[in-house]
Formats: sequence, structure tokens, C-alpha cells
Amino acid sequence: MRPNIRTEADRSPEFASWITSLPGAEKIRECMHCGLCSASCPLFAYMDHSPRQLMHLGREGFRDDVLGSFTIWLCTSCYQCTVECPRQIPVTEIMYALKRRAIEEKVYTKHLPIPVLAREFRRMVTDRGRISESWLVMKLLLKTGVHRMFGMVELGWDLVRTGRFSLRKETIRERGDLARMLEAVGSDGEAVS
Amino acid sequence: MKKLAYYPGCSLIGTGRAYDESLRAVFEALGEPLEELDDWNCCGATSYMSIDKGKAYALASRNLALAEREEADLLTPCNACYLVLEKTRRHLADSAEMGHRVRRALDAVGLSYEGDVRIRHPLEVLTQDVGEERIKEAVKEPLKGLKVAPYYGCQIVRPYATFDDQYHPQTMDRLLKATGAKVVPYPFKTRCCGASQTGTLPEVGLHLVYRLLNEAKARGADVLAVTCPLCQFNLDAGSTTSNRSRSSTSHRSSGWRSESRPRSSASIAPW
Amino acid sequence: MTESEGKPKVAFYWCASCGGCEEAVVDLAEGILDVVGAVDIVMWPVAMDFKRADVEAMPDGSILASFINGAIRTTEQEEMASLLRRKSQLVIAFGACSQLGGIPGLANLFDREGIYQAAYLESPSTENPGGTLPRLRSRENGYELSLPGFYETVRSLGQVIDVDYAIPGCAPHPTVIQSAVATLLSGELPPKGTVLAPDQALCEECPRRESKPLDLSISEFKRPHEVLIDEETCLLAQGLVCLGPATRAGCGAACVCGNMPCSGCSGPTSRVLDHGGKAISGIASLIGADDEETIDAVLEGIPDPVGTFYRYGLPASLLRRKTLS
Amino acid sequence: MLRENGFGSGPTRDGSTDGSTINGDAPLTNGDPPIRIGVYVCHCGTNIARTVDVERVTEKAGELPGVAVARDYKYMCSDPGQELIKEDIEELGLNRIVVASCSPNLHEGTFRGATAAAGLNPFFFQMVNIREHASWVHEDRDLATEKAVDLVRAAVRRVHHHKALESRRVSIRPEALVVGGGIAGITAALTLAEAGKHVYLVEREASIGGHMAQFDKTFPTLDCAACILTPKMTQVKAHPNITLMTMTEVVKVDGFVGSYEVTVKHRPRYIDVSLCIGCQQCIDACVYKRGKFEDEFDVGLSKRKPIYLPNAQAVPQVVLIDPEQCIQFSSGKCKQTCVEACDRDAIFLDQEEQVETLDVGAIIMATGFQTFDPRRSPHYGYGIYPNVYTALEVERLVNASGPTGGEVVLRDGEKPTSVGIVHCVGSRNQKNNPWCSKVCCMYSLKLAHLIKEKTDAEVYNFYIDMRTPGKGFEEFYQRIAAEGAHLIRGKVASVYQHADGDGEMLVDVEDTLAGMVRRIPVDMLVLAVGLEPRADAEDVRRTFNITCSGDGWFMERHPKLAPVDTFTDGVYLAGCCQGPKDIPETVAQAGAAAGQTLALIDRGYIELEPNTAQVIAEDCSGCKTCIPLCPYQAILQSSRTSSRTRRSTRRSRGCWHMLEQAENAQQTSPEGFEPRIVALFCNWCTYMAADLAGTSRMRYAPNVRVVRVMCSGRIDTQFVMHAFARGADGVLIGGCHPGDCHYQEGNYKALRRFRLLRRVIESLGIEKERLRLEWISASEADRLRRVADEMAADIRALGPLQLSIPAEDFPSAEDAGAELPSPGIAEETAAKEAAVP
Repeated sequence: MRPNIRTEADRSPEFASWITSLPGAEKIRECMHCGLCSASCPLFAYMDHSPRQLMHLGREGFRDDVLGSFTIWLCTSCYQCTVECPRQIPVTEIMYALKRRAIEEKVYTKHLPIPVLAREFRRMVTDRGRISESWLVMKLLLKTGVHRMFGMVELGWDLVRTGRFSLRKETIRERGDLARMLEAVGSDGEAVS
Repeated sequence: MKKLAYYPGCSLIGTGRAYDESLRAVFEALGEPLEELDDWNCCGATSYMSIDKGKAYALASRNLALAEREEADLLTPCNACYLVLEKTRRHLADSAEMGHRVRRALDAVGLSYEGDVRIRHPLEVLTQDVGEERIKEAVKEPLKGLKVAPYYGCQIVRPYATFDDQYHPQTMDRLLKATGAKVVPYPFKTRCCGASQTGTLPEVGLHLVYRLLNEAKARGADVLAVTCPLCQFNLDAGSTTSNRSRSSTSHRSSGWRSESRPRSSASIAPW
Repeated sequence: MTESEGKPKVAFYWCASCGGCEEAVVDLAEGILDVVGAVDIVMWPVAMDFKRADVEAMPDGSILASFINGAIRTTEQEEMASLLRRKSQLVIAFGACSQLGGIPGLANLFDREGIYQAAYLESPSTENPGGTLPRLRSRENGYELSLPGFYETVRSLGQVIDVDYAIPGCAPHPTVIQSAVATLLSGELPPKGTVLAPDQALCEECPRRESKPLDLSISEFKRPHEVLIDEETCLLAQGLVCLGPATRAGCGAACVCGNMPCSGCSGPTSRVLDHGGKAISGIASLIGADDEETIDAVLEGIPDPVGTFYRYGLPASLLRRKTLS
Repeated sequence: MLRENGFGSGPTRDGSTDGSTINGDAPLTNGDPPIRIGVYVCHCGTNIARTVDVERVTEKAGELPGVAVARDYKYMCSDPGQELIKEDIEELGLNRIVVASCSPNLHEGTFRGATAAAGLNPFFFQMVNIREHASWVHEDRDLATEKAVDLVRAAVRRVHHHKALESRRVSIRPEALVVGGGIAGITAALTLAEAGKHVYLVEREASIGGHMAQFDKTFPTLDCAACILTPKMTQVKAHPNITLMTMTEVVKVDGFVGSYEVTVKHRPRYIDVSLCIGCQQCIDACVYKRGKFEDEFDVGLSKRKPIYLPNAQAVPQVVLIDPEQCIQFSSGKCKQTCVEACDRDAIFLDQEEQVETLDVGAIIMATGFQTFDPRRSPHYGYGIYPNVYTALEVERLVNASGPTGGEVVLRDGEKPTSVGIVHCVGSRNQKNNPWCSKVCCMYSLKLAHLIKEKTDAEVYNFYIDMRTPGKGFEEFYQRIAAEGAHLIRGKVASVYQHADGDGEMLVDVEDTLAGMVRRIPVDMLVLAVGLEPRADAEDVRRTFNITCSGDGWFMERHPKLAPVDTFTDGVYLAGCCQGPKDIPETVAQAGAAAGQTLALIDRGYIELEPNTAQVIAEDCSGCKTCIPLCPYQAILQSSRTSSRTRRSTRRSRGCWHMLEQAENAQQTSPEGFEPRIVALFCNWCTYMAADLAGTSRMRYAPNVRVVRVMCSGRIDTQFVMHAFARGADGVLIGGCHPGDCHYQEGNYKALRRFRLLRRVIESLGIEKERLRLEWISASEADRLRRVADEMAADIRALGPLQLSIPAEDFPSAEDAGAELPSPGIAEETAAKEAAVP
């Protein structure tokens, strides 16, 4: 457990200016800490830092606290906080940006299934243009612990039985086009150099 | 009505197969059979956006370009696809920089997108373009006596309120009433179902599902009606799993606190 | 005022103009005899055989007054204007072209190349299979021929040489000429820079003035060929663009008397900096619409605003010409 | 003045446009003494000097023609600063004064005074705004200095043409109009009436008293609102100097300070106010046996009949009939039992709307506020869950004269056991109202106290920041905290009512101090709705020709130094129509507005700005173009000469001759093209917006040189052309939004000219980006910033405006010839000719 004290050396001014330079995120500076984002978040109960705290930590530049937080991986993009925020801080979009940066900088728990899902998802879409849900789920389970599969046997059987578990590998026709497009769009340049 | 290109999305050809089949049947019955967008690709969902913004927008925009080539609007039944496509449409219009990058990428494969495609959801099309009157006429077996809790999910009302009220959406209520069903008041209409967390962190996701189901039951609903394949999967699969694992769902909040008063302790939070 | 041979010497010269100003002098009819009798004409290319060398030979300042009409378009015109300036005590810009740039000044909407193209190559009546264009020097039968240089921009006389007075009009109205000449001969010269015509707007002498309504509001502009023009009422009140309120009087509202709106040939009064600009301010303000779309719809009735408001004065206006790319 | 000055548009030998003496530096009037200008550049401490090189500006000013002395000084507005001007006028014989300092809206009067004190006509003074328009809005010292130099140069050129003007006096009518009968209007009216002035107090509703009459106790002293307000209401009714007009609205305001003609419309009450004694027998007799319609005064918490008394303490104590609800009006078939019951025959069902004109010298606006409608924030469940109330509703509940007799009970009559009070509803929220409504924290604490006192319920105050600045306020907060109210720092996210619950609601809120979300059961939720401008504030301000700030409140002339004045002389503000206020502040402001009104009336006259238009008869041709253009019908055709026009001095408003300043942009910087943009801004809106940008320390492109005009309608198209001809790369015209013109319709004239002018300049190859017309109100500083930045960027991309100046085009006839036919064509022609045998 990290001690509950921070010195100025723990702050990364670069991180603070990066986060407030995200589109709309300059409004973090106007946050009045009303806590609407936290209280409206359906996943709040499982978070280590509330969205409000996370925004504040980001604004102050506590990079390690923010990127290491479990909170960003819990966000399901339900946009409740974004809609409620009286200061119009785009909390959900900031969460996305934090996920991207955490993945880029590889700062997250290794077996956390969420980034694994994101990576596998991307791989499948990039290769084939579509997602085959059954394959995606199986890959996810393989990578994050086979033991998890046992709890799912019954559910899996239900799906197979109702014809909702297909082993077909979905794909688009113009896979080459898609690959060229993803190549041509270039990189984000959102994260700092 | 401008021509609609049907964009089922990956879930509707997977776990959401039933949704796909019934949607096609409904539009067939209304005399407006669905035509699928040729060679559509995955919208990218939330996962792709978590990795690379530019590629995520490029991915989604290919579908917009394909629809524009067919001079059609996109009809998508999946809430996630709906939001991703709508967000892409808006972002390409608002952000010169992203618009430029994405158009360059489309150009590389001979596609273009001028911004003439609307993103439409079956709820909108059925209530606005088709209209409740025509639906009432087309109903063969009214759902009389069936009590339904309408569940809209998050992403068709947030962050953008496009065709329905953000806090108290009504389109599904109207549609259900047109089919003869009784709509029960359901305050969690737009509360999150946990999305992919049911797969990645089942104990977290299932808890959200439990709340939704429990509330529907408390309101006297026989069934929940959903508009999104992922919501459906979660609520459907969760209706058995969450009950079963309820006893083992020990994730009582570290942050949640409830005021406890003798009078209302029974009716407080379900966890 | 020095007089060498008893009678004062006078010169007339003609630059870029149509010749109408020369006609105007002749139109003085018997009045011209008084003028001719009172002066000794030393230069008048239209009527008399004096050469440039004759003028060059005269001592500087020996001519009492030179009346120069026409705008300055070529190097030759500038040279002649400068020569006459040197030899004359007074230079009078005669007519709209000289005073303001005149109709030839509308060429400032084009550049030299465009004018050449139109005049020597593209106009329907041109036959020029070799595509020959004017050149400064060329050889013909062993002789070297030269042409004056053609400027990119037309200028008023005052933009080229120092001018003492102007007589306005296209062409100047006989009464204006007569009173101007009378003023000059009277010996009591007005301040330099004076335009020798009444310094009030045309409405002052307009026979229709009283018919102008006090609540004028224009909802449609019409062009003279599009309507039957009432002969009594104010032309602006009939929706015709009449520049009378912004134009100098003196002509006796000749055009209005001929049932045509004033097109502004006498230029502005002394208080106005830009003739077209003043007319635009006055006339646009009267448009009976408050929103952009309706205003624009009304303005469709003035299809050529520059040609309408700067018909005689583009070179002398504040903006002078179309910008050159 | 020289009548003849070159050839109209000023062509001269050297080919420059500077041919006419209008632009020259020679004295304009023969025989007048030579012009001696004193230029004074103010440091304003470091406010100007920090960004503008004041010494350099002074040095440059000293080099300008006509300038006899140029000085810089730390604070020009100070006594020694003003003394400097006076001494120089006396010792150096100055006859023109230019001060470069702050906005003329602040100190023009000061320096005119100093000029006059030294015996010089005050209108020989000109002010240059290098603080709000330069040092406060720019960062680059060189560019800001350059701009200041340009602005000073423009003013110096301008004062050459100034003439001595005499102010004219206009007498002031002693009557005043007060619009709105809340505590603000009541206070203002009584103050004026006590001073012996006649007051018309106009109130839209059937009774005066306003919001305050609905309250129970007032914070922080908890004294009874009715006890302190009702005596004042009756005093109004009884005062011989007050004409009270209820159910009356102002529909039109004509005239100007000192003599406004106000048209008011009286809505029919169907009762003769002079006959009715408020016995209420008619109400008892009404065919409706009990109340059926929502009572407005009780915010819908009680029912009333179609014939009713507005409230128990209503002034006037007279009933009224609602024609929307009365059967007689809808069907014509009522038994009219009320008419029968009235023994004073005061009921007249055929009463009609009446219109009346009032002549007054000054007007006080006291139109108040409305509360935020919480249906706009649906997650609080207002209108969905029955026991969610607005604070105003609870004010009625706790009020002894309210619908429950002062009992705080739920809809089902039960006492609440747990009450939540949500602060900041509709306030401090970008989606609704961004401002703090100022009174909600205090009234929420008050309600917490009253509810606790009356019900002994648990009370939870959900606040974001507890704002208690005020006399005794913080102490009150401490008292409520000590009483045991739960003070939870966090905004309520959602309200949820269980399907099987007993009306109890669950409130989710982050307790931000504890860092956890709490779920709190309440059976009553009170929404502390904020204050906002009335829905029709926009219409009202138009009627009175005053301005609203961007948030919709009526705008004061100066936020600090003129908080009760408006930009319209003789119209003053009192109370919440200008912004959220509590009662003492409202009363203080109403007193101040009354004081200003008294000062105006008791002086008996005002001095009008003397810079009004005049007709020079000998120059006038009688073209009558000006007559339809004057919205005040001030230009009259003289009956004697019939051809001439003459002006009515009484009515015409000031127009200034601005041509000189429009040409200040003649220099282009040598390297790195920085466009010069001449901005012609209306004094009443865009110029004010530029001042606001300054006081807000916004940063915008330093390319803009502002010239103040009294109205965009004053802008002759020649000004624009002149600016272009003198080297401006762009011209920006700023005027009031359509419908907002200070002179009624000047901006429409500007628009008409602009549309035609734009066609002309485009035909002449000048890109349309170089000429813009923008409607920017006094509050839209941000818009001004955006437009200035945009325009600077657009023109920077276009490059300098290249108007051909013939003098440069034609270095010599030889060179001109050499440019002739392009070599390609010439050679080709020569070759062809050579080929001919």
C-alpha cells in the first residue's frame, strides 16, 4: 500500500498539462468538487478513487496515482457523469484518454481482463473487420485465467442451446482496404512524446 | 423517408441473433424490409476507443462512407454501435483535424464522406417515421396483459439526446403500448447494465444486472424490454447467473454508505 | 497676369476622352465668339494646326490658361499635360474625364493585359489574324515606328499634374462653361482647387424636388428601361437610382428634365470625399428592409454597383481601381 | 471653412488621396489662432505602463503636427494630473487637449472638467483609450505600444477639427415611474414620495409585495417578513404622492431623460378598485362552492375560486376575477351571484383593457426575478415525486398564513421525519445558470432551522460551497450547524423512490469531505432553486431601451461606480432585476436608485451632449434624404424657405464626425506582415464590449484600432473607403444587435449600407474578409475577442491590401513604357511579321 502522503516530487507537471490539454478537459480546472460524477456513477462502489478525485489527481499531475487507478478500467462509458457535470467536464472521454495512455505506457495490472479485452478486440477487428463474439470471449478467458471458464460452463451451454454461440469467424470482404485505412489515418500523437 | 442501410453490428450476428431476426421480421411485416449495408465493419465499440482514437474513428467512419455511397442513412439497433457512429459523425463535423485525418484515410481506399449520413435507431424510426398507428394496425397478436419494464440502456440517450428525452425517454414506452403491452413505471430506464464488465469483472457487472432485474420485479414487470444486444445479453444471462451468484457477491462497497433508520432499513439498498 | 501680345493666350487639349468636351465648346454657339474674340488660342488640335514644337518653343508660363479635357491613359497624354502645365499660369480640368477620370476610368476595373485582349484580340469586330498587339517600337519598311506607352491605370488630370480649377460635367453644360469662363476672365480668381460650378447638390435645381416624399423608403430598384417613368415625380421615389442628392448642381438637372435619372457626371460637391461612397450611404439607407436577405433582394435591382455609383469617377475615387493581383 | 478644397474626391498632383484640406494639418478656419495641442499619456500606475511603452508613445506624440507639448504622467486622473493640464493650457496657450489613458466611459467627464476649469471649451478635449483597448488586452509590448501610438495619432488628427460646443440644458419633469411593486419598487417609491415627488408605481400582478410577501421569516434575524413588509405596502397605498397601478404593464416608452412618455396598459380586474372594500362577500357567493384553481400566491399548494383576493395582506385589498376561469366569461351563462352579493356594486364584468400615457422625468426598474424551474433538472424528480418541493413552496408551508397554517407536512398530511435540502438547484451549472444565486445558502439554512423547529425531522443540507458573507450570516450558519442539521458537502446526483416504499426517497450524493457516496432516505426533498432573470426580461429591456448582460440580468452602467444607473439616461435599476440580491441589499439599491432620481429631478435640468447634427442652410440643396432617416423626426422642413431643412434641437441626438480617426492606419510594418484593422464601434454596445474585454483582461489580436462612433448608423461608407485608401488592411464595424439600437434603427441603416458597400468593394477586388459587420452587444466581450482574432487571422492569410497608388505605379513615363507588351507576345508578333514576305 502506498503511504497516504505525496510530495511535490510525486507530481508530474507534464501529466497535468497533458490531461488538461485533452479536448474539453481544460474544464477540469473549473471543477468545484460537487461530487455529481461520483454519486451518479454506477460503478463507483468498486472504485479506488472516485471520478471526482481522479479528475483532481490528474489536474494536479499525480500521474502514477491516476494511471495506476482501478477506476479508469471500471468505466463502462455510460456517460452519466458527462451528462450531469455542472462544469461540463467530459469525464467519460477523459477516461478513454487515460485508458489509452495507460495501455501505451503499459501501466496496469497484468491480468486485468479489461485491457486484455481491448487488445484482443483490436487485434480481431484489425485482422478481420468484425468481431466474432464467441472467439473473443474464449481468447479473453484463455489470457486471463482458464479457471474463470468453469464458472461459465452453464451459461455457455445455454448460449449454444439457443443458437447464440457461433463458431463462425466473421469477416469483411475488403480486408485490405480496412488495413490500408488504419495505416493511412496515422497515429494519434495525443500522448506526449 | 431517406433510404436506410441496416447496420446490424457484430453482436447481432453473434449473441444478439434473436434481436436481428425479430427486427428483420418486424420491418418485413411493416412493408419496409431491411437492406443490409454492404460489407460493413465493426464500429470499434468502446474497446477500440480505449486504444487508439484516430483508428477508432477511421474504423467507424468507413461505415458512414459506405452508407453515403449508397445514399442511405444508417439504421443500427445496437446502442453501442449507435453511439460510436453518432459520435464519429459529430466529431468529423466538429474537429477539423480529425476530419482531415479520417478523410485522408478514406481517400486512400477510394472512399469519401461528406457528412450526409444520419445515424438512426429502430426506436426512432418505428415511432417517428413508421408511427404508432401503423404499428397498431400491423399487430396480429397484441401483447395484452403482459407487463413490461422498458429498459433503454445508456448510450442511446447519453451523452447526446438525439431522438428522445435524456432523463425520461418515451419512445419505447410508446412502442410497447402500441403492441398492447402494459408498461410499468421503471425508474432505471437508462441506468447502466454493466456493459462488458459482466465478462471482464463478472462480480461487478452482475451486481448492476441484479439491481436492474430486482427493480423490474419490484415494479411488477413480467419481462424487461431492451434495445441493445449487450444489455440483452447481460440481463438475460444475468437473470440466472446473478441470482445464483447473489450469495457470493460479496462486493459490498468500500465507498457506499447507507443511512440506516429502523423504519426504512428493509427498503434500502438491495446489497 | 502677364499678357505678351495684348490678348491672353489660351490652349485647349484633348487626352483620353470621347470628344464630347470639344463639342461642348463648339456648342457655346455664338457665345464662343466672345471667348474667341477675347483670347489668343495657341493650341487646339481639334480645330487649329499648332504643333507640339510650337508650344515647346514658348516661354514657361506664357499661356494664361490651358483647358485640358480627357483622362490620362498614355505616356503621351502625360507628357502633353506636363508640357502645358509648364507653359501655363492656369490649368483647368475640363469635363468629367479630366476632373474625375470619367467613363474611360471604368477601364480601371481591368488590367492592361485584359484590355489588350478585349480590344485587339477578342472583341467580335476585331480582325487581327496575326494577333498583333501594340508595341512601343516596331519596324515598318525600314522605318522605326513608336507608340505611346499604355498605362495599367487611368488617372484624372489632377493625379498627374497640378490643376488649378475644374469645370465639371460630361460634357460640361454650356451655362457652366460660360459662367466658369466669365469667372476666370473677371480677374477675381477663386481659391485654387475650386470646381467652377454651384457647390450644392442637384436637387437644388431639380424641378421634381417638391415631389420627393418625406418618408421615402425604397423596396425595389428599377432601371430606366424597365419602367414607364412618370414625368413629374421624384425619380428616387419611383425606385430609380438617381444620384442627384450626391451630385453637384449646375447642369439645370438636364437629365431629369429629359426624364432620366442623374448618373452623376458632375461629380460631388466640395464636402464629399468620395462621390460613390456618399451616394451609396444615402441611397442604401433608404432601403425599406431590415434583414440581410430582403436587403440583398432589393440590391439585386442594382446589378452593376460600381458602374452605377462610379460611372464618371472611379480613378478619382478613394479606392481608384480594381486591385491588381 | 474652405468650401472648395480640391476636386471633390481629392485627386492631386502627387497622386495621393491626401488632396483635400480635410486631411491636412493646416488650421481649418481662416483667422483662427494656430492649433496648439497638449498630449498627456497616463501610466495608470503600472496598468498601462506595464504593457505600453508610455515614454515612446509620448515621444511619438510630440512629433505630430500641431502638438505643442506631450507629457507622460503616473496618474492623469489624479488632482496633480489634472493640474498639469490646467497649467499647460494657461502657460503654453494650448487650445486642444488629448489624454491617452482609460476608457472615456470612466474619465471623459473628469478631463473635460479639467479642460473647462482652465477656461478652454471642454469639447476641445479628446480621450484615447489605451488601457481597456490596449494595455489590458495585449501582451506583446511592441505591438501594444504601436497600437497606442496609432490611437494617439488618430486623436491628435481629430482634435484639429474640434469646434467649441455649448451644452444645452433640458428641464426634467418632477414625476417618476417605478416599475415593479416588490420590496425594491416599494422602497424606491416611498423614498421618492417622502421627498415630495409624485410617483407612478406600476405592478403587473394584482397586489404589490412581490416575492417578499410570500416569505415567512427572513434570514439571518428570523424576523417575520410580513411584519416588516405589510406596513410599507399599506403606506404605499395611502401615500398622497403615489399613484398605485396594479394589473398594469408598460407597453411603450417614448422620449428621453427628463421627459419620458410612458404608455401603460391596465388589464381589467372586473372590480372597481375605488369601490371594493375587500369584504370578500362576493367570494363566498361565487357559484364555485370551494376553490378549484391553483392559487398563484401559494405556488399551487392551495386552491382558490375564479373570484379571489390575491392574498390576505394584498394591497390594494381588492378582489379580482380571472376571466380564464370564470364561467361567465367562458359560457356567458353564470348566475352572477357575486354581482348580486356585492352591496357596493363594485363588480363590472364588462370592464375592458385601458391604455394611458404617463409623463415622467425618470424611471426606476424594479422588475425582480423568477425562480429556476426545477423541471429543467429532471434528476431531482420535481413534478414526478410528490414530496419534492421548491424552496418557495416550502416558504408557503412554513408560513403561518400559508396553505397549511404553518405546518410543515407532506402531501398526505404526515409530518416528514427526514428532509433533504439541495442547494444550488439551477445555479452554478453551465447547463442552466452559471452564476451563484447568492441567497440560496442562507435561505436553505433558514429553512433547515424552521423545518427542524416545526417537525423535529433529520435535516440534511446538501451544499457545494457554503456561502455566508454578510452581517450575521456566518454566525447564523454556525447556529444551524450547532442545532444539528447535517451539512453534507456534495451535490445530489439522483433521487429514487422505491416501488414498494412508503413515499420515502433515496438520495445519492457524494459526501466529498468523507470521500464516499452516501445513500440517504428522505421523505421530503426541498430544492433550493436559484434566481434568474424574468422570462420576459428581454422584451422589457427593449421597451425601456436598456441593456442586459450576457446572463440576461439588466446591465448597470458600471459594475462598481454606477451600479444603479443604466446606459440610458434617467433609467435606474433597483433590486434583483439587476442580479441576485438579498432583501437588505435590494432595499439599499432601491434607496440608491431613488437618490439618483432625486438628484436628477432636483437639479431640474440636465446638460445634453451638444454634439448633435446641424443643417448648414447655405449648403443644403433640400434633397430631403436625411428626413426619413432620422428616427426622432428631428429634422423639419422649414416652412419659410421650403427648400431648406432645419433641425429640432430638442430632439436630435449626438452624431460625431469621425472621419479623421478612420484613417489612422496608414503605416504597414516593414517585416512580418501584421494587418491593420480599423474598427468602427458603436458607443453603446461594441465599444462597451471592448471595454469589458479590457476589464476582463481578455487577450485578443492587437491589430484592431478602435474608433468610437455613437452608432453604427453614423458610419458613412466613405469612412470605410477612406480607411482602406489610407492603408487599412481591414475594417470591422461593430453595432448593436437588430432591435437593440440606442437610436432605434441606426444599425439597420448600417446593415443596408454594408450590404451595398460589400458588393462594391468585392467588384473592386477587395476580399470580403476585409470588411466585416458584426453585432456585438456590450456584454459580448468574448465574441468581440473571437471576431478580432478571426479577422486578424483571415487578413494575415490574405496579406496586405494592395491598392494601387498611381504615384508608385508610375515612377516615370519611360519605365511605364518599358513594361509594355509582354516580351513573349512581342517577339511572337515580330517573328510573324518577319515571316511575311
